[in-house]
Amino acid sequence: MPLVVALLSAPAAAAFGMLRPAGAAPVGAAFCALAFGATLWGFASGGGAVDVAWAPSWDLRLHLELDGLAALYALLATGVGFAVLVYSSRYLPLHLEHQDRPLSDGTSFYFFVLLFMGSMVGLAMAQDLILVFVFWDLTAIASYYLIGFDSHDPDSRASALMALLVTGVTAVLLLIGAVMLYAAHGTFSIPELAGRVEPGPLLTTAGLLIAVAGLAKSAQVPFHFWLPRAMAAPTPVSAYLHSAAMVAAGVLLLGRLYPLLQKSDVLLDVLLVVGSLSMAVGGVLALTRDVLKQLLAYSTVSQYGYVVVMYGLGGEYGAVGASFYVLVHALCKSALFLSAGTVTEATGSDRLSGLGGLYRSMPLLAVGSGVAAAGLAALPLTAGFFKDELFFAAALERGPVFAGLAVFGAALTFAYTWRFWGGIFLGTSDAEADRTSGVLVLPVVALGGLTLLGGIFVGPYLGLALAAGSDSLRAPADVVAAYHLDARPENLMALATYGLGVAIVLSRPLWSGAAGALSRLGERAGPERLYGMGLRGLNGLSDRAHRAEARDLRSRVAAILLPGGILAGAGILVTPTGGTYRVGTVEAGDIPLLLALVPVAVAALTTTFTKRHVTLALVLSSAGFVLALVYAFFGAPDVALVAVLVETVLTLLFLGTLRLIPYEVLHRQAGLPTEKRPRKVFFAAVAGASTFAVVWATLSRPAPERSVAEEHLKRTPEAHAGDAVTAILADFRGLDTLGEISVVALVLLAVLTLLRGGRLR
Amino acid sequence: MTGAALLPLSVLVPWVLAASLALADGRRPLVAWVSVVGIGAGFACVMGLTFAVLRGGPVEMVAGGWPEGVGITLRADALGVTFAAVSVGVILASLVYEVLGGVRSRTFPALVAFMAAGLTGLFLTGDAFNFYVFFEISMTAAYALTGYREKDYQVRAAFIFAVINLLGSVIFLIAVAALYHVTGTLDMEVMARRAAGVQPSSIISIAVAVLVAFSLKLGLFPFHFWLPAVYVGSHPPVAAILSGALANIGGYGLLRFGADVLPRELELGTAAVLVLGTASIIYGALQAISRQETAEVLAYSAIGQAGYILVAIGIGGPVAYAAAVVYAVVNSLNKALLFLAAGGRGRLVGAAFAVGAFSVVGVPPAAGFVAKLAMFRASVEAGSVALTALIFLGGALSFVYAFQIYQRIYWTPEDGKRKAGPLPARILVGLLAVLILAAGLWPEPLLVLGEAAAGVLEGR
Amino acid sequence: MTSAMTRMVARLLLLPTLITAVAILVKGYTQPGDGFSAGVVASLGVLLQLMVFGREEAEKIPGVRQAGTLAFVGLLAALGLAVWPLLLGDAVLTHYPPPGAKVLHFGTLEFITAVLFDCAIFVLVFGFVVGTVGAISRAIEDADEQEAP
Amino acid sequence: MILILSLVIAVIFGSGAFLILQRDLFRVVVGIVLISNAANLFIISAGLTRGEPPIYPLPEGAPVADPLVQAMALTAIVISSSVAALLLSLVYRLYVAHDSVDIEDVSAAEAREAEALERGENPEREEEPRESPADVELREDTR
Repeated sequence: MPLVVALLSAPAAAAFGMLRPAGAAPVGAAFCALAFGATLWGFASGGGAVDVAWAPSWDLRLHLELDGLAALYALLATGVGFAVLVYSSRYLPLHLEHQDRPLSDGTSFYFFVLLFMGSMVGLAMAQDLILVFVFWDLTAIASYYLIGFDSHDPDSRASALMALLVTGVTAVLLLIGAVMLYAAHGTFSIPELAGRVEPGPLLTTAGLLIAVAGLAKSAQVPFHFWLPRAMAAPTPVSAYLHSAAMVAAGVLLLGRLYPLLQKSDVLLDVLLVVGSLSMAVGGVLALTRDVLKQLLAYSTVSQYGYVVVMYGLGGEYGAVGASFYVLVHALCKSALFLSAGTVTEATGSDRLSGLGGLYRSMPLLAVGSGVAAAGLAALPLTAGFFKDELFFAAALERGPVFAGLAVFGAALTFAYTWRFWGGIFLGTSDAEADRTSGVLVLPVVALGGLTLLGGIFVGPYLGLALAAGSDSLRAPADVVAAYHLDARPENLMALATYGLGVAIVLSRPLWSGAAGALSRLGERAGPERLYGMGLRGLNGLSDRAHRAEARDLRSRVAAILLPGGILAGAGILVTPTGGTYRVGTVEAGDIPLLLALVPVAVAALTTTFTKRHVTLALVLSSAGFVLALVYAFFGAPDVALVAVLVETVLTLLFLGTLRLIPYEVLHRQAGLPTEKRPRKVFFAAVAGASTFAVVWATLSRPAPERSVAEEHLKRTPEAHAGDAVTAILADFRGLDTLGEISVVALVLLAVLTLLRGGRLR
Repeated sequence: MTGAALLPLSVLVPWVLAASLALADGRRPLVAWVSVVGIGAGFACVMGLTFAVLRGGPVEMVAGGWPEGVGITLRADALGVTFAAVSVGVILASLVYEVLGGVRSRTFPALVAFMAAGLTGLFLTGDAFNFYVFFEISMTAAYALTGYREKDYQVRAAFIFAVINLLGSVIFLIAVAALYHVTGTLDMEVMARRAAGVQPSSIISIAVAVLVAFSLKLGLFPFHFWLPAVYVGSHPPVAAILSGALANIGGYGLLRFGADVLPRELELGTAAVLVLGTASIIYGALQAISRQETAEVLAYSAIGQAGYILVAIGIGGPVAYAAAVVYAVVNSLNKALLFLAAGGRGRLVGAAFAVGAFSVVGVPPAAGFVAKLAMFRASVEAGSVALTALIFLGGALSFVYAFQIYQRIYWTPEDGKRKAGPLPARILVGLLAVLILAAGLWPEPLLVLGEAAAGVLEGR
Repeated sequence: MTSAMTRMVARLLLLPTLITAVAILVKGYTQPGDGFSAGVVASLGVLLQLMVFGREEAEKIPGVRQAGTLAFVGLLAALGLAVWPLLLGDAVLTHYPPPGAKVLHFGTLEFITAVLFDCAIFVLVFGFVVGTVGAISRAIEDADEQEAP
Repeated sequence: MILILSLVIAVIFGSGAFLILQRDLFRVVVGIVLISNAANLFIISAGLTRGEPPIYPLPEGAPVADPLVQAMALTAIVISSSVAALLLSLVYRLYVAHDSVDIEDVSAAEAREAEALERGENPEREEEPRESPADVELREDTR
């Protein structure tokens, strides 16, 4: 039900948008709200599942289930989607106005945003790996078009291509992993697979492939580079796809397949390493960025690093914590993205360095995004506090090293969040801000409010996360999150985080050089550069290969003869040749045949060095006429007769065509030296040799069975005929003749087309 | 109507149509629409036949009412009808497209009808020599069609096409005659039975000739050098026909003569087939990447896509053969859509091209993903890591070329010179795209066809 | 251009070639030769006229001007023979009378539909040869005209 | 005999292939005709029996030539020669277009165009074809 609403929303909004460009946003938002309500209602009333055959030949099922994990992500997709759509209804017209584009261009924007929402809901609910893949790629398609929304801008185009390449190509790995699991266990269904898979190399390989797809989608190192580039999209898109939804799809996949993944320690370790790296790289780079959306993008990389680490840590705290983290992060991060958009819209500046002190002119926004920032930084009284609490608890289970890592990561978050919010709203800079529409502020406030609400009543949020975590673990999870005013390790770690975070903020001069160096190193030798080099390299390689392409008919022919000959040779090599070839005997009756064959060969050879065209035509026809003689000696008078006649007509046509071309042209051509370069002789020899091989091998081994021709001979009287050949042509195999004369007629049609514009007369 | 009635009609309807159209001036709208209706009727027959075959098994008819073997057997099995249906469908769509835009040659509709007749005959005949004859009908029609519109480069393309493919035809003819000599029959079913008893060294050379002839047709590396010039040179609907319908001969021929008639030799040549296939996949995709002209990208893409079909044939077994059929069908539709879309402009056409591009790279919900899935199933079940990796690599490269060219055409400011083309033609392209989406969203019919066709090959 | 002798011989040859063609066609079922050979022979007779007397004169022979059309009429006739048995419920391209039935003879000419099939081929081939050569000769004329206006 | 036949067929095919590799378009056509001849000779020699013509009354006891290959050869001869006619008219059209019957001139024209394509230009493709005489005539016809 929610899925139906969600999937319907995109075409509905597009249809409305086509009628009235302004209608797309409200209709989309209404559908969004409806889908949100349906999901909530559906989940509250105990979930619900659809499981029907999709493609029985391959055991594909349309298996969708609104379980905890699905509900969490579906609510996020529709809820944040609603906020973003409301925001866009004001933002997008402004955006289009800046670019002198018609309002109607916005329709496709809404179409793809809603398509994205629909596929995200579907992805959340899908329980079949192929179905997951379908929705997975649908989100990639929607994202591709949204990033490339400003398609006139080369940067947008390149970014869209990059996002598509990274997420699309890695998605294929998901497919391969799914197929591997299917080949081993005979099902694509995730619940069934969860019951069947055993730890082992197969699971590790397949799981690794699937995990790579998930990690790339969640912008984890080393695939993280596409996300900052994807910021070329309009801000609402960044707020939605690239903080709350598209990137969340990656960890959703991890959560969905967690029952499989957790059976392999290798996989969990990989998650830990990749997650930690992303956390660190994203965090540090976020500290170096000046452009607002870039900062947020790297922060997202880092934040999903946390989630991945939590899945890697595993256990109840890991699984539930990851889900909770995704939920809170989505609320906070989309609020921050939207704030960035509003600020840029109001001031015209998208860099920290050009901003500051905006709390005076935009107090409401400052509060709203302040709460969201506090949530991200895990301050108490926000839902964010609990996300870190669960994270710390999960890390503690694993040991002090991870606890330290967790504190370090959280401190980085604290630092760059402070940098972001403080940089915009505090300070003394005198950035000017226009009055902004309330529509650009309210969604931020609402999202901030939700964060705050979660800090006070954590129950519903945690309940959702618990349900989702239980689905990942395939076992009921029991985790509590509450404020404890005591000195338990989690609280101490939180305090340490704040302290370390403040220290990082204050010690900026100390580390900014090092961080900048890391950033530059990343630019010079990082994966993004590798991607760029790879793409350019491919294009260059392609150019080079193209220059080597055969462009001349002669080389084209040679390129067929040579490999053909090699294949024929290989064929002979791989088969036993002993006793295959026979020389045959020459009997007295064959003498005339032999005498006729020799001139044929001579005539054929003569054509290769005849200069004048007319002579060439005559030599050719003489070869034809002698061949007719050969046919006669073979006991084939019909063939001989037709060969003679055909040869006559062909010679006439040949001479006629020669007559069409001025003598000088022909003479010049004939005067050119016959190219007897050894290469040509070689190719011709290869062709002759392969023909020889095929023909000799064949002629040596006539069929031992009775030929069907005997049947033809016997039945000729039944066809009321005396000549078996004529009977075959007109009756037994009349269809061949019908085809043959059709070719003749076709040639006439073609010749008339070429010479007479297709006129029959 | 029953299958027995539909079988001859499927071939004869376009054939009679072709002969009649030759007498009329195809540029007149009336004549052009008559050709559309006629090919549509032929298509309906083939579709009816397809259903009949899927429901009731193969349909046979011996021409002339003679016993089997004496006369020529028309045999419609799942493999043949699948290819026939797709090819005629592509021809119909391309013809409609051209008719909507205005036919410019008297003979165009007749040539297209001849092509349809030749192709249906070729896919539905059970006789090796008859196959050659139908092959020649469709090839001759193709030579003439390549020159359609008669610009210099089109005539040039037609000449290259004709010379190279005549070479291929002769090689194939030699193979057919050789098969007759070593088996004493032309009926492919009997031939398949008898071929097993022939001296391996004799028949392997014949198998090589068959492989070369059809690889040439399919445009596999290194037999592909004619292909870009021809696809780039010909008029878009003609290119759609050539790559979407005519090229099916290659895939079908390899399946029919390789997997069906000469399975032992195919197995022996697995290595060669796989090398040719993967080389085509990589080479075609690599060449396509930096090409500027859409038709050229599509031409090289066709080489790469043909490679997948060959790889599937090389892997062998029911899953792989089904994959080959599914891939060939989807590839036909993709190529038809892309070539037709490349001829037009505008938002609808852009969307259609995008659907085609997503289908080529195998992104759902476009049908291409079903084909890719089939390929991966085949390669994974064969247990070959290298093949899976190469297929993956080919797919990754196809992402690059498909979307580089897509962005270049549809995402850059339109240069104004481009005309959007008539609305009905654009709608037609849109419908093709919808068809491809539908086949991806509900892949069951495609899979059933593929499995039924593979069943034909395994049933022997 | 051509001597009176040649002209006379050419004129004289036309009828015999046509008769030979018909003979080949009629005898086809008992001896070598069929519609195809007959068509080529007949068209060669016409081509001789074309070469000796020029296109205008040759086109006075019935069927020469309409050669292209004739070819397709022949094809249609052949196809008709293929389709016709379907209406009677037989296999495609069945010839009548069926095996074993009595056949009317008129000399070597048998009244069977296979002969009609051969006739269709005859017409088609005649149309093809005359049509193709005619198209080339027209092209030669056009080229000559352009050279010497 | 088998060996000799195979050799002759191979020689014809090889000569044909050699001619296809030449730069003169006419030679290319001759080459195609030659390789078709090779194929036809092969078809005939691939008959399973050799002997008297397969014409009733059949000679008692003596071997009769395989009629099926004869029928096949007939079909193949007709097809290949008519396609050769098509090739000839293509050569003529190429001559009209390039004023030459040299494949090098033709290839040069192709290469020029390919280069233009590489530069992203689209020299002759864009403009609508000029009105051909046939078009004009059509209008008269329909009037």
